[in-house]
Amino acid sequence: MNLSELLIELLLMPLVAFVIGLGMVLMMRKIAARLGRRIGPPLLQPIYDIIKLYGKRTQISHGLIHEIGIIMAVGGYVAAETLLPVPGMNGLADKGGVITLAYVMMIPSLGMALGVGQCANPNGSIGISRALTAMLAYDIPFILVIFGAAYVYGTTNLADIIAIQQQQGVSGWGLMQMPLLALAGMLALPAVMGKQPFEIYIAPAEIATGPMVEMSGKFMGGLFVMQCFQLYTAGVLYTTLFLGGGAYWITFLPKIYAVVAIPMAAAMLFPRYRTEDVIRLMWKWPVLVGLMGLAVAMK
Amino acid sequence: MSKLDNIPVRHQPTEAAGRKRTNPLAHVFDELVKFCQSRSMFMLHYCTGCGAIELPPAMTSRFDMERLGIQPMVTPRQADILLITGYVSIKTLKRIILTYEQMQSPKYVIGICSCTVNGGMYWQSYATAKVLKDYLPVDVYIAGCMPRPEAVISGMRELMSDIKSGRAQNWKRYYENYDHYLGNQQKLFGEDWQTPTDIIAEARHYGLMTDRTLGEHTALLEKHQRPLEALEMRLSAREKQKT
Amino acid sequence: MNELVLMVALPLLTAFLLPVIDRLSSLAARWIGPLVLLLTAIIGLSAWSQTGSGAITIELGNFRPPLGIDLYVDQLALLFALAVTLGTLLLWPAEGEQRLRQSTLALLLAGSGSGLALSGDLFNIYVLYELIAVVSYGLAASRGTAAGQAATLRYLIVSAFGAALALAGIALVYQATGTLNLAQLAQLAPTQLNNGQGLAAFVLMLVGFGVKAELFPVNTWVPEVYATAPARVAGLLAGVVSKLALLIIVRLLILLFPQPEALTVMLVLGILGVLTGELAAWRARDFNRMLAFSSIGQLGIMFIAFSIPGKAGVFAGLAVALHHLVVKPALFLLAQRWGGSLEHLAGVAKGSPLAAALFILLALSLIGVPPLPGFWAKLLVMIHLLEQQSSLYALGAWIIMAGAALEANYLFRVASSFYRREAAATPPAAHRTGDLAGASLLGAALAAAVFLIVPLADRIEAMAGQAADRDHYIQTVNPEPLP
Amino acid sequence: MDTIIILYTGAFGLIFIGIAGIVLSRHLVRIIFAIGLLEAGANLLLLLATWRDGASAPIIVGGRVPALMADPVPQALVLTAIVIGVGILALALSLALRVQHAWGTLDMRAIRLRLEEEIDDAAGIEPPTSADAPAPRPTAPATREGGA
Amino acid sequence: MTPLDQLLLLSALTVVVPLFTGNRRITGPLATLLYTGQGLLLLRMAGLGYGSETPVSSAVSLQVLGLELHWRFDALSWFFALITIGAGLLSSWFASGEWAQRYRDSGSSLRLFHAALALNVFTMLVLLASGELLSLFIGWELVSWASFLMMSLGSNTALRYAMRYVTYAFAGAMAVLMGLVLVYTRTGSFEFQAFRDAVPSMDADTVWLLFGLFAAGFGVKMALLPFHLWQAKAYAETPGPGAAFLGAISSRMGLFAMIVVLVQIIGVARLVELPVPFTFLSGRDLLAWVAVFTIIFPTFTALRQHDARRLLAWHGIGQGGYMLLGILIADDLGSAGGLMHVFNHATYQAVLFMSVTAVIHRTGTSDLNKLGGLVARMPLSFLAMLIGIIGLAGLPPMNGFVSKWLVYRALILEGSPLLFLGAVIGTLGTILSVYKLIHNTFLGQLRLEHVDIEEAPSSMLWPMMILSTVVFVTGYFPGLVLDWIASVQAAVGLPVLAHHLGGVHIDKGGLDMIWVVSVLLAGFGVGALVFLSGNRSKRVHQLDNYAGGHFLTADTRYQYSDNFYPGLMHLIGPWYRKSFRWLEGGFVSTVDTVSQLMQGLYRHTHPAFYLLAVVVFALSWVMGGD
Repeated sequence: MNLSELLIELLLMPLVAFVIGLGMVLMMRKIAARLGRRIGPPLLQPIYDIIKLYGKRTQISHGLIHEIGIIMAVGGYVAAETLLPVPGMNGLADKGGVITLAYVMMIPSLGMALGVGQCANPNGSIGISRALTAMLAYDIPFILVIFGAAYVYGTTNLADIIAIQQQQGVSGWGLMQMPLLALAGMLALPAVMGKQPFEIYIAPAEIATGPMVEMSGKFMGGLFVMQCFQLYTAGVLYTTLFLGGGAYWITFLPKIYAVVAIPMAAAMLFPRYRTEDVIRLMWKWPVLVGLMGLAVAMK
Repeated sequence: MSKLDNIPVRHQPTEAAGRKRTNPLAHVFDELVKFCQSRSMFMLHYCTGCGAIELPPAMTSRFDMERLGIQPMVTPRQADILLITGYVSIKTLKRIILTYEQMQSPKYVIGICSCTVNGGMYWQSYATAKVLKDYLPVDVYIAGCMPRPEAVISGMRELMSDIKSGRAQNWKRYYENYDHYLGNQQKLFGEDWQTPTDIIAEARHYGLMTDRTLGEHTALLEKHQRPLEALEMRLSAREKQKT
Repeated sequence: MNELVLMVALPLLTAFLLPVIDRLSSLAARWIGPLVLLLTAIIGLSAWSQTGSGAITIELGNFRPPLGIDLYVDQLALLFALAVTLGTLLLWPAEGEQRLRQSTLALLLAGSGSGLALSGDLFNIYVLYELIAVVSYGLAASRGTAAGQAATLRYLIVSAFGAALALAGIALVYQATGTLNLAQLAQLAPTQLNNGQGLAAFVLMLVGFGVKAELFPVNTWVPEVYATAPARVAGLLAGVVSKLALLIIVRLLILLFPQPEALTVMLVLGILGVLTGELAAWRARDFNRMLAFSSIGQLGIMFIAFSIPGKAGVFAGLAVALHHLVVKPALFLLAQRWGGSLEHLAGVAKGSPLAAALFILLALSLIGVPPLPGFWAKLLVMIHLLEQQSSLYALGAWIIMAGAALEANYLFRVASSFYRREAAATPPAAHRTGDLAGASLLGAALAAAVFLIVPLADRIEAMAGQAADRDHYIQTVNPEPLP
Repeated sequence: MDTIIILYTGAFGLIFIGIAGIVLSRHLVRIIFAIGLLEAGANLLLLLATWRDGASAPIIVGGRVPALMADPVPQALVLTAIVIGVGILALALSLALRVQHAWGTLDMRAIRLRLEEEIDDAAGIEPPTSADAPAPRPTAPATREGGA
Repeated sequence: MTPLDQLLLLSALTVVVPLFTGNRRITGPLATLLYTGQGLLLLRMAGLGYGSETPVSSAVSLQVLGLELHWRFDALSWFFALITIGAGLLSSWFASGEWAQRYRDSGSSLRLFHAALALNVFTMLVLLASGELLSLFIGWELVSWASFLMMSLGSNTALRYAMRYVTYAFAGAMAVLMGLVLVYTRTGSFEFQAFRDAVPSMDADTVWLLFGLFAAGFGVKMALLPFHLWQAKAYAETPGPGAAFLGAISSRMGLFAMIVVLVQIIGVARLVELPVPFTFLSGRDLLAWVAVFTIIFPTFTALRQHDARRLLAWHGIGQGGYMLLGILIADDLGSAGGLMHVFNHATYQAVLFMSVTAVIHRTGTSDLNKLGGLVARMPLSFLAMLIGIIGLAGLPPMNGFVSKWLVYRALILEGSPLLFLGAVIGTLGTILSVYKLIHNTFLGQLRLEHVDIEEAPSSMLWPMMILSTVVFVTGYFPGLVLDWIASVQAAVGLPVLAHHLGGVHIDKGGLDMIWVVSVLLAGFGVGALVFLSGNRSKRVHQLDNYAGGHFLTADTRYQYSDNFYPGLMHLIGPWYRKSFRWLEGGFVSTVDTVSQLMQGLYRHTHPAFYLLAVVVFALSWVMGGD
């Protein structure tokens, strides 16, 4: 692959991710609405929201770090998307691998945390404290799953992982090879996405949306963009590890949407978990299943 | 203080806000933004009174405001619309004004229930502010005691069309006529009334200064207000001594 | 070479003449003691340079041993005789009203100590040992307080008990061999003493002479006496007298008792000494008793070291003993003003920085921090202990290690309290120049030893080789065979 | 033969009694006497070292050498030892007298406790008792216990 | 006079010079200059001997007690010496300007501080240069006491913790000495080579014993569990620049010694052959687990600290675990990760301590509940701390990520999921904890009393900025450090890591930091573009803030700092049992009881020892069987 192709890929990948992510946000809201017997937002609602937020006249900033935080939040995910291979585009998959991806995915959280911290609003800090605690909770099963997959496939290169799975068809999928690990990943996924019922960190009525409390206008818009990336990344990563990735968009897209939709739909039905309950839940079942899966997979 | 027939439902754009952009592309862009603004309204419902009870049905499965792009938001920073749902006591009004000033323009105020229009059943109470628009520019009043969810949504749609067409510019009036609003506020809260937000500086920031922005009341305010300047990053303390 | 006899005779003579001299001139009485010691030290030093590496024997009255009494002068004996003289000089205890009596006692100590180091006859050793004991009672009680006298009394009881046991031991030796000359005994030992009776005699003498050497079960007097006696006297007892007793035991061990059980007994008692001493010191709350217990522990290490068979043991033990000989008196000189509760020492470094620094140097060397001499001594002990390939010796090594760790803890607890920011309510007075100078001298010697470690080690090794060589001793003295 | 066994038994018996006396008595004077006994035992042992049944004194009178002479060396030694022993006993008694004068007791246990206290006092160490302890111990033992 | 001699001589000179210049202002700059000289000599040595097979040896050698002492530098020593001198240089620079003045005005002795710092550097160089076990031990002890000197320069609290340190350190040293002597009695020599030759013929028990002694002894300095209690408080209470120096390199000397003895001489392969009885673990696994618990426990202890310096110091302990873990994996990736982490940790830990010291210098406190919002007043210190915490947390693009990545990758290759999990738990805890650090210090509300403070003086900023740059650049181009690491691996006898400037290339998933960081920066650029597409933002005062309609006034404390992670603590709070403190306390009270017993023996009314003596006498009599 020559350099210009690579550069084009690097430009395209975040863009594609953003578009797919918008769809995912819409889907999430639709699912939530349907489960509440509502109609839900119109098709372009995520775009309306983002454009409106960027179009606000007042853009309250609490300082440079507030702004840099948002830039890091968006930029971190833009970079992360290039490490995540999609059909036809491998991007930098061979330069980083899954461990790097997992760590690059923390950069946006760090950025957001910094920005929120600069806002000098304790509600925001409380939200960050909860979000980081939740990260400690879900990252343990998540990292177990990543380890298992990387060990079983014998590589950390996501492109290689996809290739290995696709050689053997559906039976070669991670889901078939290591069902327990896949289950553990699925259990942890809602928490990774930070959606219901694991959104205590934004608890609107209690701490006024936590980290977003002082976010207005384009700051909020940036977080909306980040959310699109977040859902996309979670979906694609899981698909890559366990569902054979995708050779073609036509098979790939249903997979990633399903990966986001299925746990969401189930999780949406649960009441919100308190922070310590998130930890308790995540350190118990997914970890247990994950360890069993590892034991089976490494045998 | 104010007469009943002064309820501003529709406003013509004021001169200061009416600067035209010549670039046609910019025009299209402005239109797009306006459209998006009208289709994505985040509302902060300041549930002061009984009207608040009508909002949950409006948001949940019976009427579902989300299909119109209307979502509840909890902080003034994120909200576009301030919903005031019922009588406003003087103590509450201070918070309402603070909240309004912390909102991001373009911002809109909807007064729900008769109490916000003229004091309603509390018209003779010593403790309530009777006419909301004396203190804040109100975009839409939804009268009734209490208005039904249909009426609320109807009022919202009214506002949506106003936004789309560019008529909903009342937020600018607050800056342009700050002296007037401040005067009314001072009458109610006393002369030492102030909020952390520096409206005059903001008016300058947006280019919305008119001769009505400053006046005797703002002069009174400036006497005791120490404006809160942003804490900019700096490397040494000497800069501060210069200013 | 016979002037060496003066080393013993001169101080003794002066001691007896001192009351007379005092009548004539009190100034002369004040100065004659140190001067005599200086003189004897010079004699000793000149003899040191003359003897070189050889050993000689001096037959008193020209009677050949075993009939006559002889002095055996090898480097080791000479070194200890010198150490006694110089130590007494450095820690000259005479002060205050009792000056005269204490001068007498100190001279007696120096004389009989030198005699003890040089003596080549078992009964002579016993007599001189008793003389030292009596002198030390006098010195220990010289503060005149009731507590001092009570402590001395308790010391005396233990000591008398020990002396009686030692005498019984001598009796057993004499019964087995019929002689008390060390050289002759050495000749006869392999045949006559290499049995149960010999062992019993050794144990009796070990316990008996061990009283002064702070051997484990008979050292209960140590903390009491060191806490009540003047610090200089304590330094003298801990630093010098204990080493003399140790020297006697080692001499006996080498010459008379070749059986391995003797070594084992000494090893076990040494281990117990280290254990009890260091642990008790860890909990001590005043400076003197901390030093006292620590000195028990150190002596324990020496016993362990000397229990290593052969030249290696003597070498290792000597290294530790010589090191302790320098360090402990210096510490007791510091205790002259610092004796008392450790809590009172908080923040003293501000007032007396030199003393605090000296204490740290001494403590570092005591626990064995390289490159200070204490480390090399300890290393030597460790190496030779573990080379024995025996679990008991290995136990000894482990105990020494643990003891050193404990010692580091309690010594540096004190040292760090010196540097605490807030001072104690009643800070101790500053050191007198004499004390500080003495301690500094010893500290400087210690520091100099860091750089001279290589020649020093060689010298001590040679000394140990000589001392550990039984045949050499016999040949040097060359006693007439017993009729 | 029997004599020597009796003598040896006597010597060891003396030593044993001496040790037992030191260990078991609390009264100082008794302890000091026990030391005397111990020393006597040791001396006797030394004498017995070369004791020969029926030997005469090793004095050559008129050039006639007795068939069996006692070894003169231990006797000389014992003489010295006895002198030393007596000196030490005297010293011990004088010290005991001083202690008796100062503290009014000759009970070893009381002396030890008192000694401990004095040392602690001199060093400035608080006694390791609780501040809420019922009552302080009387500092001077008022009792003169342990008479002969 | 070999280059090594010159280096050591100059280093010794650095110790002496402050003693003469004393409390004058010149001391700091002069010392800094001398460190620069040392650095240059070291670099010159790199040209001579570094990387080649033969180490640079010293002309000095001693023969004591028939034991030969000699000194030399190989690539391993060189690598550690580089970090040491670098840390010394920057700490001394940091301590030479306004800080020095303040320190002197507070009545402390600047002379002593600089001398202590130089002494630390010197003794470390001596240790690093050791050519056989005895000189290793001598260097080891010197380093211990030098850092004791450094630690005890602080307050009374510092003195107390320094005391604790010295107790631990000396006990550890005694274990080491025991090990050395055991080796000597087996081989008759202290030479590394003799030891190495003797290892294969030793039986398992001996190797276990040696392993235990050396691991425990060196582990004390590294603050491996359960010997970690001394470190955090001792380091935290050391005067600022001293803490930066100690935190950066001091406890790594333990790692150095461990590499020399356990990896280079005994060999990890031999450790793998040592089974732990009744388990399926090997000796290496045991130590690896100790390393992992050393990562986890101290990190989560750090999470509970509310003093910035203690928080950092506890993390310092935790990070040591990664290094040991990496080295114990002993393949090319893992050992490179462990070694590289030494360098990385030194850089970011120093910058963090410096930043905290700068904050203390300006505000007078390091209590995380009494700070906040300082970014507006000390932006560059903030930047330094930000870079530092990203490094410490091991996130890209800083260098901490690369070393941790190498360790993780090696663990995946080896297939040790639980070790991997433990390491990751540590990283996650670190992220939580460092966010709390930077939030409570620099973010949030600026307190009223801090409104008028200034940025740290330039003498503090320069070292911080230099170190920050190093943290970033070596994260961007890890190949720079990996070059040195490869030589170290060759010198130690580990498999050498094949690397390039951007990282490592492995068929099954490598790492190229140049690409990753570039794309990250580009991503930030895109983010900035997106951000700037909105309207211009307007800065507001911190009190113009959402408070549920409440009017915030200047005296309102509107900051969230104490008990920062209540949810987590609600769950894991009860797990903090202070078990190690309990263990230590239990040990101390055991010693106390026993020593009371021993004192009791000496205090007995009737010296019952006579009885003992009689028993001994009687026994020996019987034994003799007369």
